Amino acid sequence: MADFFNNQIQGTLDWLGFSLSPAWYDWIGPLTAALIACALLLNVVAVGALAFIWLERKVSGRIQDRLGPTRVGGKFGWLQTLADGMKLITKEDLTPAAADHFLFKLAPYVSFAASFSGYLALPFAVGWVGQELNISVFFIIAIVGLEVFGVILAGYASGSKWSLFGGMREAAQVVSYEVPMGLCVLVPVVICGTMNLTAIGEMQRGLFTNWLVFHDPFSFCVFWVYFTCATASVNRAPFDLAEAESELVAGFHTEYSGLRWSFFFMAEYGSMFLVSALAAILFFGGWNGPIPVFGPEALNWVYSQSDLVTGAFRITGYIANLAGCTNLILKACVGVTVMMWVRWTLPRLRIDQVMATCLKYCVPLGAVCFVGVVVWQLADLPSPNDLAPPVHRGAVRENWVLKAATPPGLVPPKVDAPDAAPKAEVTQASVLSGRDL
Amino acid sequence: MILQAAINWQSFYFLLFAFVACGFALAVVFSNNIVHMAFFLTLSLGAIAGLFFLAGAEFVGAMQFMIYVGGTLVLLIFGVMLTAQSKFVSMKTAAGEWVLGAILGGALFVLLIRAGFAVPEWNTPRSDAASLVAADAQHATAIGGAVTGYRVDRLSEENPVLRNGMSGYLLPFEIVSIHLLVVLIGASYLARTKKRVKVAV
Amino acid sequence: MDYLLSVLLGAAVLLPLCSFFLILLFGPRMGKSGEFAAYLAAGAIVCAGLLSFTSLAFWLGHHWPADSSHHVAHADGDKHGHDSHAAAKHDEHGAAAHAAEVPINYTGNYWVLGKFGKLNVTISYYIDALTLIMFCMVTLIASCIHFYAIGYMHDELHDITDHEVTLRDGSHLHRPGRFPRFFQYLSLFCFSMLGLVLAGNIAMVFVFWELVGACSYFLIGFYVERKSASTAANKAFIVNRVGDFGMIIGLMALWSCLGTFAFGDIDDVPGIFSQVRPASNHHALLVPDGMVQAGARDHTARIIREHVASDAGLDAGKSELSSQTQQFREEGFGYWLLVVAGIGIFCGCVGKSAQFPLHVWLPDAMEGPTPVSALVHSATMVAAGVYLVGRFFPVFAPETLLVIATTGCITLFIAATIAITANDIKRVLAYSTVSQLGYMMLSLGVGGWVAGLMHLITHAFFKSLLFMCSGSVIHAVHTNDMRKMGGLLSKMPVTAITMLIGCLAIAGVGVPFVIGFSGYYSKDAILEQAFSLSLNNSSAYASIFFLAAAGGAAITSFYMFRMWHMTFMGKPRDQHAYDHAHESPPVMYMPLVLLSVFAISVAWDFTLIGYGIVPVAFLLVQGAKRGWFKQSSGGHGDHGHDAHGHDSHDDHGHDKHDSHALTVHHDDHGAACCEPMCMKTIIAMLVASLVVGAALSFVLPTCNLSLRNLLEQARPAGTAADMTGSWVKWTWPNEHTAHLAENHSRIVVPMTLLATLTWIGGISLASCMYWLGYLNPEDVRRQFAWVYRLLINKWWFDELYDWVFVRPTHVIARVVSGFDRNWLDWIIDNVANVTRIFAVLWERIADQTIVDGFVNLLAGWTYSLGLMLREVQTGKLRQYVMFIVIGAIAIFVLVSFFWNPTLAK
Amino acid sequence: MNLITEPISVSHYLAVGALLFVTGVVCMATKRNAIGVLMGVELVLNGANLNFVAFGSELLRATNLGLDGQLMAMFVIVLAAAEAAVALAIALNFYNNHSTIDVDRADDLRG
Repeated sequence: MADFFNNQIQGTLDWLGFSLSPAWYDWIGPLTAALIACALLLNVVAVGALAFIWLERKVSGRIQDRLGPTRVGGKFGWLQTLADGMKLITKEDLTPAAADHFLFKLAPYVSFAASFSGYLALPFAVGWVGQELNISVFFIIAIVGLEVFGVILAGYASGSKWSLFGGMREAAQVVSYEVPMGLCVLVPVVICGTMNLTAIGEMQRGLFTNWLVFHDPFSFCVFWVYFTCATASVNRAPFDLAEAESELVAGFHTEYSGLRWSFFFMAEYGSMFLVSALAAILFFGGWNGPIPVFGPEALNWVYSQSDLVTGAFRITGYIANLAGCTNLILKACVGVTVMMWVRWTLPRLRIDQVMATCLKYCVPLGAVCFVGVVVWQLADLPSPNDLAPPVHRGAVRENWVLKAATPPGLVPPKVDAPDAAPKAEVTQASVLSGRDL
Repeated sequence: MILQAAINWQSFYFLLFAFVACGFALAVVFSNNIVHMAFFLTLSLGAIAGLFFLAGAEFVGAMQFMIYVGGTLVLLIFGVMLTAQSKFVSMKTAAGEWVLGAILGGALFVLLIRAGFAVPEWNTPRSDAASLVAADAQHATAIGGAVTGYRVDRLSEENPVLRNGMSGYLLPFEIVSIHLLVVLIGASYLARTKKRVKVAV
Repeated sequence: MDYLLSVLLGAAVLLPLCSFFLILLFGPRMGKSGEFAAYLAAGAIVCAGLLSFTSLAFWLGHHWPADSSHHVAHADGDKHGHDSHAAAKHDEHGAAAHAAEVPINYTGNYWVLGKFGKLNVTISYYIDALTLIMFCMVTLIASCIHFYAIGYMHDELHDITDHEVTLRDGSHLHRPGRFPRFFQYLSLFCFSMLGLVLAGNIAMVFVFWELVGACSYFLIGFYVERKSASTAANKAFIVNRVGDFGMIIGLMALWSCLGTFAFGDIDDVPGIFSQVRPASNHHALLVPDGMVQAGARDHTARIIREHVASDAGLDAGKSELSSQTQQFREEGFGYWLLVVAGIGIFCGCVGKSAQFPLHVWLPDAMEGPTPVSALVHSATMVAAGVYLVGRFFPVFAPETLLVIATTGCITLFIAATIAITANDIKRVLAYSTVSQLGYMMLSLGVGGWVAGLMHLITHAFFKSLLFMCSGSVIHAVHTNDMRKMGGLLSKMPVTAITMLIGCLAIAGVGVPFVIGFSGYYSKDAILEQAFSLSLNNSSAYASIFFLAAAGGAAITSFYMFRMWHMTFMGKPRDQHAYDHAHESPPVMYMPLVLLSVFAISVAWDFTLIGYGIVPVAFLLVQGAKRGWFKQSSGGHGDHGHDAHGHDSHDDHGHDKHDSHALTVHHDDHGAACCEPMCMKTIIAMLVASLVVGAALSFVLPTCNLSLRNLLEQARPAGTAADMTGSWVKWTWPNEHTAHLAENHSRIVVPMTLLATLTWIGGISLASCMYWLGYLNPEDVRRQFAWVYRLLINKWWFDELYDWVFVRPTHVIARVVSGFDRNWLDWIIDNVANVTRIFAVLWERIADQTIVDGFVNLLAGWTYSLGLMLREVQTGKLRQYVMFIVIGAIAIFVLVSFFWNPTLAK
Repeated sequence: MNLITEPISVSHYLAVGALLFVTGVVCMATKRNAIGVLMGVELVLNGANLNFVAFGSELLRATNLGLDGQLMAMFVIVLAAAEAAVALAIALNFYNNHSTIDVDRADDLRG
């Protein structure tokens, strides 16, 4: 995209008759591209938060046999969140006298920035990603862990014992839950042999049997462990000890009000969406629908591999990507809705129960499942994908070894599908090409 | 004029991250509030992770985020909270110590900088750096291979022993894993709640 | 084939070892009170047996026994009449061929434990037909005995009160049961015995030899709390050590002269056999070079010294020596070493096989449980001595053979006579065992290799059968004393019949020239060989062997039937024991039936058919128990399954049968009148099947598969030729001589008739005295009072040893101990005192002033230095960091003086 | 030289690493709070790590350490995490025993 803008500027200048060294303007292209990506992603977070808060109110209302918001903006209270937001913006921004002013003011932004940074590496479709990273899973997990930092700072800086307790609980909880979560995330990584989310998503193309959650019984198990840990690590009920209103007033954000308070909530909903989207990509095929309508098997609307390498633009490919993006967002929304459902169904755990859930159940379960998946892979046990394999997963994996490592002394990995090599070549290329978009 | 040549974005971001890292590192030294220090340290370490990304070490960068920023620092702050005496801890350092530290640190810094810039080979940037930035090094997989002795970066090595096998890091990796486990057990043993015998006053 | 057999048999050896370790580790936890251990051990030995028989099948597939029917003069002796000429001609060829060929064998190493110069210490195997026969025999009998022991030892499953052990307070010992431990030792024993048989070198044989000895020790002392048992175990162990001492001497003689332990040639390294009987000498006995040179060591040393002195070098000396070796050999050097080696090895066998003069331990060993007596002390372990003599047969010089034959002869006679007067049923059998072992030794000593080993196999079957029957009797009446038995035939018919079969087999009963029990064949073969020896050497000494053997045979049949009559016939002498008596459970009598079939038929030429009888016999007995023959047993058929009811009654007691109480008791009433009928049916069917089998054997073409032919396959190289001693100028005729056609009327016919006479005489006399009552034993005893005293005191051997060995040792020990206490202690005390005084003085002078002063000075310096240095240790962490920085800067500055950029590369 | 337009070299990374190292050392030397000292240690380790990565980066130097540099950095990070855990536990223990976290008070073993 950066090149596109630069070319446009150059074309305009040429048309105007100026001849200017590219050094004068070639920074405009990348900057514009970055700004556009940033704006898009910001919209995902902000609008997402807007929608999810409304959804939360409706869901909680329905679960509690109420109607939820009904008045602002039509029959279903569509604009309730907007009204809330305006109220929050106009609220007085209080800072307690005992607070550490600097950190108190900074903390919500730290939280939000961490949550938002995760979107940097989250692909919404093939090539539609802020920054193509070959370790994007790892990056997102690392970044999601950072969100807690803001919470802790807030808890500490508020100068209130409620906040402090909330912050400490949060610290203990999040640091602990990162362990089983990492274990669970490793499972798709091990199956696919890459940490690149785009590649992981692409490997699940085809029928829904190809989704990793159906890969084997252990990966099915591990998804539930992941979802539990994700719920805990984004600090949602029943693991929302940091803001337990029955004990700590409102936990770490007791002293916050107005826009700063809403930033915490934006961060929370952003993280919810992030981990749900991650779950969708890791376990539920990402942007691939259950039936490959746009895939090469049917319409062949997806960007063909050569298209992506050359950067060519096809309207059908664009539509397919758009549909995939919608697909992913829908899947993530389902995840978020389930989190809400859980929140309004289950009672809050005690802190010791939270830690026990992590250390006594999630970690061993995750470890066992991890080992099980590894054994399943090594023993080459059957998975539903073997029934109808549109894309042989082994063909996508580790392609760089095929291409780069043919000198003596290295054995290329075993590829059992006869047509694997060409496919592998191209699929990998598609993964690489996404960076420029 | 600053824009005589095209902006080297690599250098630009390096400068950005370097300044953030160095600035907040200095802020850590000069701050007296321990929580502020921790916050500054976070930013500094985050910027260092950015430097890792810039140097092509994406995996190490993400690891820095995950372990340092996400883990170690949270642990540190946790420690701060557990050991806080007054509300905001600050322990003043004597002025003499400041002066002594500044002199010694300055001397060390000068020495290190001299050493770092003294070797011409280190000093000269890679001429074809610009073309390299575009190439994707596939580092996560490469590191995974390297741990098991499968060196992608040594494919052109003439010595076959160095090419694979001998240069693997599997044993150190295992040792470090065991070490980590032992350390965790030891740390939790050290930090466990002890039964205090209260002496009646 | 080599690999296959070694693996199969190796696995057969290791299975019982696994079982041993499993029981050792988990024994008491195997099921309630460990009864599963028995199934484990039995399963292991049965599997080993299957492996052994599989190996035998493989062997037969490759090496079907040759047609040596001309050697067999018994059942088909009349055939020789027709084609004697052709047979004789064949004989010469056959003998020549035999003389020149090494028996088929497979030998090799499993594992090389170590190499010491030329010597390889290895775990190796030596497999020939003898090995396989021994494997099958041992595993078969051991399997039977394992199952038998499950029934016999069931008391040990619970806490038991040992009535033979009286504690100090007058009560009896009460101890937990040791069921798993018993089977643990049985498994270890099976492992050792099989390993001994499989062993491919004499060192390994020795190791397993000691292992079986240890197992024997454990098993004899199984009731360790009984003084008699522990004493007997010690006695067995110590007496065996005496023999083993001789064996070690023999081993050393062999090793130092031959430089190898291996039997056969492994990897083209000549083993013991091929060194002693080299192929270049047509496998005739030749004193090996090493022995000749060791024997002529003065000459050897002279030759070497001369060559070394004259600068010709050691190699020249060696070649000179080897050129002169043949001359030395003809002068007779080294022959004594060969004799000593042979006698040394035989000493071990004397101990293990309880030969005179070391026979005293075996009767005492009967303190162990009866299955142990059956397995260890009659069938296998004691036979191991005979086996070893058979295995080492090629190494024995004629003089050694003479010693062996003499020993065997004395043993057989002494033991047989003692057995006449013994009243303990197991002791009768024990002395009988000793006597039969003497037979085997005698046979080997007179050159009857196949005869001796055949007797080993047949004896194993009928003696284990006899022991198990005696165990069954003891189990029923709870006493060993035959004077308290009598009339048990109707009470325990299966035991009685099977024991009768055993007695007939050991007595060598048979229809002359037609058919007989297994003992008939082996004992006749021994007699023939002994007679053949006496015919060849006309000295009176040579004919003693034959006479003793014949007399021994008569005595054997006498005391065996004395035992059987006293136990089963006549009137009950102890009404209480009689009333208590009952037939043993099936798990105990089924092995008896199986073994009795083997006792009958194992030496037959149509062994295959004989084995075919086994399932028939099983079906018959089982059928009789279940009442399948109701019709055939006439009007009493209603109560056909009475015995079964009887058994379950004994096993489970009344309680469990409440619902069936009526019918069971009804059956019990029928038991007494109907049982003989049933037994008659069984016997009739058995006899019928035997007759049918025998008839079939005449009809069917001969298949050559018989014990004798199998053993002929393993006949050691060179033993098919006559042997003449160097010192004793006798000729040992080869074993085929007796069966030559021209010798048929000279040797075979008279011997067969003589053997028949001996058993008829023995049995008649015993029947007259103990059954029919024509002769009163009391009268005989009074008439031969001094003989009776001699025999009842076992020839005073124990007393003799007590006076000759034990008491002098005690006296010497007391004298030495007195010297120790009175003189040595005094000297040592005084030396100690002087030393102590000197030490006190020296400590004052040297230690306290010089050494202490020096040490104190150093310590003072160190202390003051420490005081100086401690100032640096401020305890301030941050100062330490400063120190580090200063140090780092200092190093940088120092280095910078010598540094240039090229160093960085 | 113009840092914005010209590519950077290993030395630049070394300079940043040197500064981090020195700040870490000074932090260790001047902070009285045990956790501050710990933060100094982390800074020092990161300075060293930066050097490893710089020497291993193929973007900065043609003849580089290759993956060894990154692997070393990885191990350092892991060990630093372990060190932090133990150090923190020690600090907590120290606090439990002395009711303070001032390292200057930890001089029980002074000479």
